[in-house]
Amino acid sequence: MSALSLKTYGMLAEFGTPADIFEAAMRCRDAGFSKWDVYTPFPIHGMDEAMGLRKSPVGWFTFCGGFTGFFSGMTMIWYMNGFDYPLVVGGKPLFTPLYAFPVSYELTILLSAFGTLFGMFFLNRLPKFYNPLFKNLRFRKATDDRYFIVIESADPKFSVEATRAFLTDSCHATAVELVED
Amino acid sequence: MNPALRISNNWMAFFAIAALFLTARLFGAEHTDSHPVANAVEHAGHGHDHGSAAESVSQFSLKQIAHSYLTAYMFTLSLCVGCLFLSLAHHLFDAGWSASIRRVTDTISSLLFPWMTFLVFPIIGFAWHGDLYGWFYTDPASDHSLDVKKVLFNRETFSVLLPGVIALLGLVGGTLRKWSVAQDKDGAAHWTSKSRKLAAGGIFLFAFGTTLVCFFLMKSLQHQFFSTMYGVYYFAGSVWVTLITLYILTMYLSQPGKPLEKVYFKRQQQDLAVLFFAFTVFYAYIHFSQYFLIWNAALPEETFWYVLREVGSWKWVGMTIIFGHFFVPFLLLLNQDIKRNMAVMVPVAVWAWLMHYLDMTYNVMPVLHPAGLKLTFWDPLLWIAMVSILGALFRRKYQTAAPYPLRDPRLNEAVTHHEVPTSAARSASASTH
Amino acid sequence: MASSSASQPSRHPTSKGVVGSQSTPTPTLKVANAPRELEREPLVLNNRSIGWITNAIAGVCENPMPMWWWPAFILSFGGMMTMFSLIAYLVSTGVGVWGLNQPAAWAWDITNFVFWIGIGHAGTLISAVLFLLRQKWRTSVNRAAEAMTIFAVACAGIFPVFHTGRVWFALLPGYLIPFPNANEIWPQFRSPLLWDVFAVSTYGTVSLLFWYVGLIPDLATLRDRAKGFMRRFFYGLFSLGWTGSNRHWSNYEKAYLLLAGLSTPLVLSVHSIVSFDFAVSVVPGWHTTIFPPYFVAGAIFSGFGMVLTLLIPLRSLFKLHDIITLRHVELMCKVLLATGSIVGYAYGMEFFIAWYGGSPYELYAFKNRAFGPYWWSYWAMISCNVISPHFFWFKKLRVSVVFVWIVSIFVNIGMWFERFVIIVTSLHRDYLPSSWGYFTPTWVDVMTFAGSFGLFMTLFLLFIRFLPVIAISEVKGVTPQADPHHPLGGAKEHH
Amino acid sequence: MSDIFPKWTNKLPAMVGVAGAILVPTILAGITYYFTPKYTRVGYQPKQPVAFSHAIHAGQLGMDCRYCHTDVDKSWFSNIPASETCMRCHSLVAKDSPKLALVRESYSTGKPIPWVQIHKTPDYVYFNHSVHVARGISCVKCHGEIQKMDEVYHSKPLSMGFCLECHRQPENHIRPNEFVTQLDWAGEFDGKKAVHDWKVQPGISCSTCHR
Repeated sequence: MSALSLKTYGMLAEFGTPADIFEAAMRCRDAGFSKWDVYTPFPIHGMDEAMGLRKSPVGWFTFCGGFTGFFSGMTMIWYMNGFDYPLVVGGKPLFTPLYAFPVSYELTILLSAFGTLFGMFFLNRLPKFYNPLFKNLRFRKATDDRYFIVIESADPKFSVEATRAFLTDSCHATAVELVED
Repeated sequence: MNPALRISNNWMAFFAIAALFLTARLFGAEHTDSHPVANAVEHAGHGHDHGSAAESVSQFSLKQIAHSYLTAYMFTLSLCVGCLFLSLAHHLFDAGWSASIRRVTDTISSLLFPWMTFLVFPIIGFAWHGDLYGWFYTDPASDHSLDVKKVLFNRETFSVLLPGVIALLGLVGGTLRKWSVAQDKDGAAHWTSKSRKLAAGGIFLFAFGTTLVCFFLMKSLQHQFFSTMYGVYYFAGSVWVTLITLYILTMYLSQPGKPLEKVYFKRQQQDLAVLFFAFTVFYAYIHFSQYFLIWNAALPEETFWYVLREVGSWKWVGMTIIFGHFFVPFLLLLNQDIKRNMAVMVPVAVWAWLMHYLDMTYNVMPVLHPAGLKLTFWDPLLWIAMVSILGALFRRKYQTAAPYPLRDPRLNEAVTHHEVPTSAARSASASTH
Repeated sequence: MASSSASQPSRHPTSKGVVGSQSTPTPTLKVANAPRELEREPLVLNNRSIGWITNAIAGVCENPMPMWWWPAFILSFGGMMTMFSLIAYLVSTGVGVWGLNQPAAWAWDITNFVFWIGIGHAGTLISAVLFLLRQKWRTSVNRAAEAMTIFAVACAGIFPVFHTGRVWFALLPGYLIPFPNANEIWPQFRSPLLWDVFAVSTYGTVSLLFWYVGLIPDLATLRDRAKGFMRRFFYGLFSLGWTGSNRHWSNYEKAYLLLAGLSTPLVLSVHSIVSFDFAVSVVPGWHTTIFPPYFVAGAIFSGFGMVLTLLIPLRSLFKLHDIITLRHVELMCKVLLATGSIVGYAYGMEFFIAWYGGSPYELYAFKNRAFGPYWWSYWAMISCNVISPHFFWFKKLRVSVVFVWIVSIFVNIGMWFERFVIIVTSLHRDYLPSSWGYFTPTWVDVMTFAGSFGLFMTLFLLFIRFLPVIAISEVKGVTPQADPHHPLGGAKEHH
Repeated sequence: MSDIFPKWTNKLPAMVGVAGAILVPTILAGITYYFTPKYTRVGYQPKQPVAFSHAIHAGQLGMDCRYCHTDVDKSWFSNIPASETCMRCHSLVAKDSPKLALVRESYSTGKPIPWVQIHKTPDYVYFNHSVHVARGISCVKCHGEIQKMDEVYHSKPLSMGFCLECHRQPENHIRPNEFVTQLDWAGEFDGKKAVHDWKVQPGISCSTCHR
């Protein structure tokens, strides 16, 4: 197995319906695999629980972005209009959060959005242009209307025969094949 | 329900009002022709140091009672118009998830007629008596801002139009409820179609009616002030407090053994909390915009309203509203899971009631107590009394029909509007599909 | 943070997610189905399969463009080039080539700016607000509407930027963008015009991000179907190596939800801030507190008008009737009705308060709008914005696509006039009759505005040519075939 | 797709990130340095029609600035001397020098010498020489060490930031009135006191300069 695993990336199993892959995902979860994933053309409701995934932490990136945005906005405006070059305009105070609010608000949103997007990219390790799965022609249907499970050979519980049998017999995959790295 | 108790509910309102007048009389409140309220407004309007007339309002005076009563009334009215809006919105949006709580909103909004209509008469009485609105006894010839709108702002129009509009709104709510109850029997689609048509017209009546009512009742305390946003502002706060009230009410009603148990689920409750969150932001947006635009333009004919509310402790009331009405619920409810956490949501609901009451106080009371917030025992007393009356009336009326629209065409969606079963719950729920 | 990264294996593979793991009481209540006439129509008609959806949508940008596309593109491109030439003319000659001058120092430029920004708002509303409200019908129209948003913001930006005349000063660091500079000056944050800079640029950026995030899975679909090298390379590049991994979907969906949650207050703030341009002033007819929500409602109103104007031909030309159904058209008509009514309320409230407030200047401004020299623009606005949406109370009219299309154009016209009315009628009569004037656009004004439609349509036609016009993965996700607990999704009865 | 993107492309995002982290600050720093008068204006040294040396006249000979620029303390404008001023000396000194041919020609025909202007504030800036000179702001503050220049060049940026620096803290730049034209003066002086006593109130609001 060790000689083989240098060349194989994992075992690819194809499924025909969301219900089938949902069932299979729960079996994989319960079988105790750790390096495996489900590939679907659209997010399937409840799949996170079926796979036993934890809640996505993207929200923290958003929060940090927003927090930075709001306070950098307020600080910037205080520094620029209230401290570094104080000018009285329109009889308004040199600094008050009131007039600083619109811009700080926009910066909150802007940096939250950046935090969200780049946080998501970071968590998903994207962009990742090369992926062994892309070499598999069958897998191209993963963005169309087929559903796949890949159990990676790096998983400690992986073995070519047993995993193939597990995916075929227990999970009822319609097709199972090895993917090379 | 005990018939004797029912009667007492029925007449509670009458007794309460009678007691108010009596108490005030007993403690020697007096009515003078000088109309200190009017004077206070005028002085405040011109930015002068107001006379001592308003300062010396005795806590047993009719003026104090009138203002406390008005504040309490505005609070309860909020709940009724908020529910009316939700009922109208349900029909207009052809919503599904809210079908199971629609009987609740229908019932509360139907209390606008006759009960809330009836409860507005003391306000009209106070006004005629000279205890509330300065413009009631101001000669339009001496006041430009009153003169221009005397077509609308005269005692007779006020006294007829105000209860009339509230009654009309109540009739819309009552009719929606009646048709929904009728549908319980035959399940016919035409009730829904009719309700939609009524809601279509009703939403316009609601928009203009609510605006007029809050202009008449609250804004006209300082009739010189004008803001196009004011109606939206009252609407936003009303729906806000209504949503959290419904959240708690429906949570109670869906307890095991309670009538909504089988048709109302966590997901719908979460939806109410999400809407409450949305209105937290919406209210802040509306109020901030109103303040911000007035602050920026700095026109004296508008700023005086806020200037009066930045005197003494009113400034801190304002700050409390900014933080308590917006930041506290906003930050608390950012997290999705919190929206189902009763240990948080119940205190938030209590807090929201306090905040909305404070918001109404902020609108009403500075006219009477320009020096700062001054609470008297009337405020909690009348507030609790009025909410209790409304609560009792709701309870009575809610029991006269099924607790939810039994054969509503969207009820099916509402009862299936719950989480996609998790892996654990799935095997149990799979059989129902 | 890294340990919880989704591409890493979860440390507790058997642990269940936190969301919704508390089991919900299963309804034992049997409720009758809705009467036949009140049944909801499905979102995708004719029970189309998942694969059919991929083929139908991806086919639009994979097959050669139909014949009409080329003349449409050439015409739009010509319009765009006209606009660019006129801008070059303006920059080299001076901003005087536009007709605006004292007292109407703002006129067509700001009208066009607000008009285009408003158009954009429907895209964000559909993509973000309806997403938060779980209105699943949005999936059929959100992609095109978001594209429209971005193109509209691009058109909008042109007008205020070139109104500055010496554009390089607007773009140099330190003038609009806070950046250290030799003049040691900072932008003036008390000015609503600067708020605009931040609001519009944030809006453009976030809309672009949101649109792009939505596109990633669909670009992967196109990549996997692509034949030629160029297509494979570019779709491959922009899809960033998306595989459809559920660990990715998990973060992706959260990010999408958050972006929707951010876009919603953003879209409210953008047009509110645009309204501040007017409302913080003391100009009669401009300074009114209802402006922020009223502008937002108007923006959504105009935006939905434009969405309908674009999508009704699109669904016919590309035979997408099963995905953009009559129900979608009907629902959008209802949004028009709702926002049109809010706008009507605001018009009424403005007039009412002008009377109620007792300020003679304010009242004059409004009387002058309706009966002054620009009366025709006011009544054009009223008839297009207040009257025309009320046809949509009738279902027959809501599902008549030709009628809807015509009304949607009237809505666009009406909302352009609304901005024109607000801006020009309030300015053209200053406080002193000696400062009165009458604004007339020059041919450069007219052609620049017409050319901006060329820019908009050029971008939109290129979008149709190269990108999926409907969100493929999202439409799939709302079909019953995608639900693992629905018989069509393969769920078996467990009895 | 993996035949299009080889394995090393997975390192691209990190590479782009690092490159961006270096490039973006570099570009911004470049803009702040190169796009400012400090870079674009300082050192500007046009060829003048007459090889007049300030180093000889103002430095070596010690002539007062006001001998030629007579109105600098009375007018907003510091005048360029007429040919007559030159000829006061040069009708006697170096009177046949070929270098002065143009001066003599100008003197006889009345046509001015086409000097090339070096220091120029934009039209939207209101600058008054007399108010500065009369309040102890030396010529050297804006024009540099003219007394050492054979041919005058732009030595200070004269950007708005340059003006503001002095307007914000005039006490660091002010000197006794009698030494205003003594360009190499380096004495001790209580600037703060002078600012107070002479009521020096340099504005920093927009309308101070942009009227």
